[in-house]
Amino acid sequence: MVDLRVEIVPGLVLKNPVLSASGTFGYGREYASYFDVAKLGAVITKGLSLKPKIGNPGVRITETACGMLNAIGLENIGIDSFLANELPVLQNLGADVIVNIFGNNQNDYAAIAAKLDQVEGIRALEINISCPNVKAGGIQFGTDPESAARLVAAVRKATTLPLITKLSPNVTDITAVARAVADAGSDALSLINTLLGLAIDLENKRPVLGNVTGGLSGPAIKPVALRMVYQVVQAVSIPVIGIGGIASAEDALEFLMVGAAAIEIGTANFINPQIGIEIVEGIRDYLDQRKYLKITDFIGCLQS
Amino acid sequence: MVDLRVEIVPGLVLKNPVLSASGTFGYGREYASYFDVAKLGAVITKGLSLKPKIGNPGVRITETACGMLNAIGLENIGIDSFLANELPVLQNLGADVIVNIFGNNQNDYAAIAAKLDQVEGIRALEINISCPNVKAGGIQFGTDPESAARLVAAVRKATTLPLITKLSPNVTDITAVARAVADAGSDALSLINTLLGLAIDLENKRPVLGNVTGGLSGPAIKPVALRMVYQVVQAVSIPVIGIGGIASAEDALEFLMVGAAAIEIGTANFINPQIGIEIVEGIRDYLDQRKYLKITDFIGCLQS
Amino acid sequence: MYLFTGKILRNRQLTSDIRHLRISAPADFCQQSAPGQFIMLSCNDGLFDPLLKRPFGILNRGENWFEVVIKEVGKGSLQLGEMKEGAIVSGHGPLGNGYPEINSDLNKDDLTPLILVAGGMGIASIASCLLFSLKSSIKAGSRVLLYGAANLDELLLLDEMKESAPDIRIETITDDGSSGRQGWVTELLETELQQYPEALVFACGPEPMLINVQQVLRKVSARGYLSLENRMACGFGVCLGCVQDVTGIDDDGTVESAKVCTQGPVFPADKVVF
Amino acid sequence: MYLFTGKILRNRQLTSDIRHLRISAPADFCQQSAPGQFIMLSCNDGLFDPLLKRPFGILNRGENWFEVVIKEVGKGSLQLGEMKEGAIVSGHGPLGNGYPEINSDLNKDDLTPLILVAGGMGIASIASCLLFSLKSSIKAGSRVLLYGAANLDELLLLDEMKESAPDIRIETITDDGSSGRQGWVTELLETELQQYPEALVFACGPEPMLINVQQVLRKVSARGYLSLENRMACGFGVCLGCVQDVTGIDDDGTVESAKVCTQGPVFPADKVVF
Ligand SMILES: Cc1cc2nc3c(=O)[nH]c(=O)nc-3n(C[C@H](O)[C@H](O)[C@H](O)COP(=O)(O)OP(=O)(O)OC[C@H]3O[C@@H](n4cnc5c(N)ncnc54)[C@H](O)[C@@H]3O)c2cc1C
Ligand SMILES: Cc1cc2nc3c(=O)[nH]c(=O)nc-3n(C[C@H](O)[C@H](O)[C@H](O)COP(=O)(O)OP(=O)(O)OC[C@H]3O[C@@H](n4cnc5c(N)ncnc54)[C@H](O)[C@@H]3O)c2cc1C
Ligand SMILES: Cc1cc2nc3c(=O)[nH]c(=O)nc-3n(C[C@H](O)[C@H](O)[C@H](O)COP(=O)(O)O)c2cc1C
Ligand SMILES: Cc1cc2nc3c(=O)[nH]c(=O)nc-3n(C[C@H](O)[C@H](O)[C@H](O)COP(=O)(O)O)c2cc1C
Ligand code: FES
Ligand code: FES
Repeated sequence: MVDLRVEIVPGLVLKNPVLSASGTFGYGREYASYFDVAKLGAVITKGLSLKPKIGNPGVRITETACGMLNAIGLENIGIDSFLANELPVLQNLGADVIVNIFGNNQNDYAAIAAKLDQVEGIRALEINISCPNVKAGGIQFGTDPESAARLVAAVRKATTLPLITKLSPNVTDITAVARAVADAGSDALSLINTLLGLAIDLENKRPVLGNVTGGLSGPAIKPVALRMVYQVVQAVSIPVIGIGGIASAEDALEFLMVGAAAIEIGTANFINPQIGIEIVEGIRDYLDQRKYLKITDFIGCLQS
Repeated sequence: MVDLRVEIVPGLVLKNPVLSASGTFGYGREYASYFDVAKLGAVITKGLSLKPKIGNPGVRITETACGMLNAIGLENIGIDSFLANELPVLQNLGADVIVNIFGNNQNDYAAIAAKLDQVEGIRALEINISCPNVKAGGIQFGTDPESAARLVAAVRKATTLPLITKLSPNVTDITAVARAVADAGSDALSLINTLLGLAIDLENKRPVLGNVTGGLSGPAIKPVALRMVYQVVQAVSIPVIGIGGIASAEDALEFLMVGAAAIEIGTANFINPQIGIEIVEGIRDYLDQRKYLKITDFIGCLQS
Repeated sequence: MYLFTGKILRNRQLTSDIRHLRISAPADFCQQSAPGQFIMLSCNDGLFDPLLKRPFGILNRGENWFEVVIKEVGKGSLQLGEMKEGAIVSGHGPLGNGYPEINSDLNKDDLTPLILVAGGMGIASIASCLLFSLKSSIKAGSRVLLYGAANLDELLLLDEMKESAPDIRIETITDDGSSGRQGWVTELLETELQQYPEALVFACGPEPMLINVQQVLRKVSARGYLSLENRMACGFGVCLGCVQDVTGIDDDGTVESAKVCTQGPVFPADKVVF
Repeated sequence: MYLFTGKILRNRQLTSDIRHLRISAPADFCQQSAPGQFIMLSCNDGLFDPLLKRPFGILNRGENWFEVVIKEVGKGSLQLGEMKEGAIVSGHGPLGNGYPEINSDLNKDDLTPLILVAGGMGIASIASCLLFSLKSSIKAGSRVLLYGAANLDELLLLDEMKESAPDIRIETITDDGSSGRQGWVTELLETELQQYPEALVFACGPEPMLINVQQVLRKVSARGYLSLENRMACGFGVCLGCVQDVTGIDDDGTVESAKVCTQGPVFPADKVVF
């Protein structure tokens, strides 16, 4: 049987490359009724901030063609409550945990990273510098290579945990941001976060979402995500985690073929809560049938 | 009955705001078997260059979730053949013609604009500075405000025709490019061109498209297009033409509500060759039912 | 919670745009479903338009089937509503917390009077109380359904409810007076509460109606539960798309946000902050 | 060219993944359809996945219906293939240029021998010649269908073709030898051309087969036509997605690109540049 293990960072070996995308997996426990979440490569938590955050008012989600817009606004229970009430549950479930973090400013990011530094049971941090739905929470860092690099350098200093920086697709040249944060000490990159979009409520003459704009996710964005992963893999030498519209093992394999070291499943979790484990198994079957011994032989096998 | 006329530029009044998007309407004549193309606000031609262009080799189109990728590569018959063989046909059909142009460099753009300057029967030029599928053809101009402005200024000098500059969505801040080309003398803007995307052929381990990447169009991109039109309308004082995923009168009305002075229909033409006229009629019915006397009362009526 | 595929066993047209579907389901799912709970449904496996599953109240259930009423308002409900017998749907449920269990022992004298209030499609949720739990526990007079709709045609499932709960009193009211009085269902509620001030109220309907119900209940300090229908992406508590401001879930009176899908859709009426 | 909606009149399963559909259509569409032309089909009006219509050869037609054979290879063909009787499809056609008209006057002695060559699903296009044009113009011996497929099961429509054109000679060949010889259909073509070097050849099938047919034709300087199946977005000449390199459409021998949808799908074999 094919060996699905992937090494994201020296020392951070995941049992397989299938992770849950932040904000689409709650804090993990809800999925435990559907499958053994310990079987995922890792569970990435909803984005966490130093203090609890209540998120955006009004309508927060709306469906678009093969996609959805969300403007949750990074609602979360705050890092303290997470550590007290959620992390232990995840650990009991046997999950490998990656914590997604964000802050209002550089100090916040550094503070939360420092706080998590020595916490037992956290495998890595994913730094969200790309949420389009709140002024804080990243987008202003994520679209400018220099600010992004400064932020990552600050977080780098605050923790010894492996750092995955999550990039925004709402940029002219994602490779510039990618290189900048790689140089600033990020151990890996994950991309893409959502594309900024708008939906209109024609009858009521107003934006559907309370926040006006929202983040576009789902199958609709897969071609853009694949393209960006393809570009970034060529631009940096650190591992890249692919995200965007993945809804089947084939989708996941496409990202891996392009060179992603792992992938995250987002919106598809909402439609089928078991999709995570189905994709793990689908990847295994696909590679077994084709007699791969290790998944790392498949990763990046795109011919050009 | 509601008055559907819109003034795009002083002097350029179109009978209604429904235009065909470049590259999805051929040179117009193919559609004449399906409806009276003179009933469109205008026909925008396939992108034309000084010399004929043969386009990209290999697979040129592929479907994605609620969208499609194309890498046609700006294949066209060249401006001379267009003027000799196609423009007369369009004029016979009674169509209002807007010519979409591109070049390899600034001089090309200026030369083709100059050539069309005094041609009878051309209502305006749409300058494509945003095709993602060829190195020439715009994308390098379209993503940098300064190059875009220089290009537009050069074209501006070469012609007295109204100029519509077509913007790329593959940028961090589309309002920066919009402002730059407005300042450089563009009379109007159209957006969005396609998003750069990639599709993978898993079995053959290679990109589906001969050109590797392609431009994403269709309903999938509508939320991004609406957001960008919304942003640009607020950023500039020249008219904005909305494009991206429009497939129904409701879609078109959403762009108009956000403030677009007109809209272009692209990919939807492929699925239903009569969609253009159906959208004109759908808009008319919608506004008539709501007792609008002129469409300009509806344009920009979004509440915030 | 179960993920399953079921078959359309029956598709009955109630009005031009409302369908009553019976769908096959695993016995465990059926057994565990309670009135006021809902199910997420889709019927286009492998295609992404529509993308998300859609929430519908579980109207009724038997040993190996359940029923929903679907009003066709957009592409998802249209696709589901037009399914033919034999077609396959994907279901995920039962989800959420339904109405609280109430004393249904007819031998007890202190049977709490119950007022069910439905507006429009809210009947899908409210009728579930009559179709699969209160069946035999209605004491004449003490239990009533107040049902408002646009017009006579839009009053749904009356026969089914009467058959299932013969002793229920049903009062209707319509926007156009084509059945019952012309007016709002909350007018009926006020009258009813004058007679039974100690009654428990279950209400489901459009938000303006629920706001009204809440005000009426507050005025007379009556107890009640409201079933909400916020937009949902996941239906099981992981997207935070469906949140509603509520007070005092932790009983300290401060406003916090609750997930309608897992903490609701049925909430104590006095806790909901509209 | 017509845009119309039709109803599935019949859906017959030919193999585990191949369906034979009869669909209602306007009389004008049926009348104007010629062998080798195609139609763009979709069946999910108002939804965008699948997005584009899909091209299929017009296999046969009557007064108010036409037929297609659909191999289920992806989401579009799967959705179309699974449609039940009574379901509605949108059609756009007839599109493209079919096979050239050939002398079909049986009384003439100089009837050109015709060799039809089909590989796999290429039969959908080739069979149209037998099902709705050559019906009664087959002279024993002079007209033959060479038909290659993966195996016996994948040899489609044999009965229909024999019934419609009883005098056609049919030679089959399969990848596994389960019907006819084991081998490639182009082997049969070589043999046949030795006997009828002046024959006209119509061929449709996967690209490798067509490349082979072209080589065989070149070798013996025989005349023929190839029907191509490039990917199409529009099907009527406006997207430039389907182009194929060809020589000498303008007869000057230079390579240019032709739109398969409007200038094809049937091209003179010697003009196609693979
Ligand atoms: C707990 C709950 C129970 C429900 N029970 C029923 C029922 O028994 N019968 C019934 O006919 N309807 C019921 N609804 C409403 C039903 O879910 C919507 O009418 C349906 O989702 C509309 O989907 P659509 O694709 O047709 O419309 P679209 O407008 O195309 O839907 C777009 C998106 O918005 C959401 N949405 C649109 N309208 C509503 C709405 N009114 N409420 C919630 N989400 C909406 C959809 O789920 C979808 O995600 C219930 C809703 C909830 C939350
Ligand atoms: C002129 C013409 C006639 C055809 N006649 C027939 C026929 O009679 N019977 C039949 O079964 N098939 C026929 N085909 C092939 C048929 O169009 C494809 O199998 C079908 O489009 C696949 O769509 P899908 O959604 O199932 O596959 P997907 O792979 O999901 O399709 C994705 C996209 O690629 C295109 N595509 C995929 N495979 C092919 C292919 N082999 N050829 C062309 N486009 C493709 C699709 O049209 C679609 O745009 C014909 C093709 C052409 C061009
Ligand atoms: C409802 C929702 C909430 C999200 N919340 C977060 C978040 O808190 N932090 C983050 O980094 N990304 C968040 N994302 C982005 C996803 O992690 C992912 O990058 C994006 O949805 C694209 O992947 P998908 O197409 O598979 O959904 C959220 C996405 C959705 C749909
Ligand atoms: C096949 C194809 C060819 C195109 N060719 C051109 C072109 O030549 N010039 C241009 O400016 N835009 C071109 N476009 C972009 C469209 O005009 C339009 O901006 C884009 O498709 C988004 O609109 P839509 O989603 O309605 O298709 C092309 C698009 C497609 C799909
Ligand atoms: S619908 Fe996702 S949390 Fe309630
Ligand atoms: S398919 Fe569009 S030009 Fe041929």
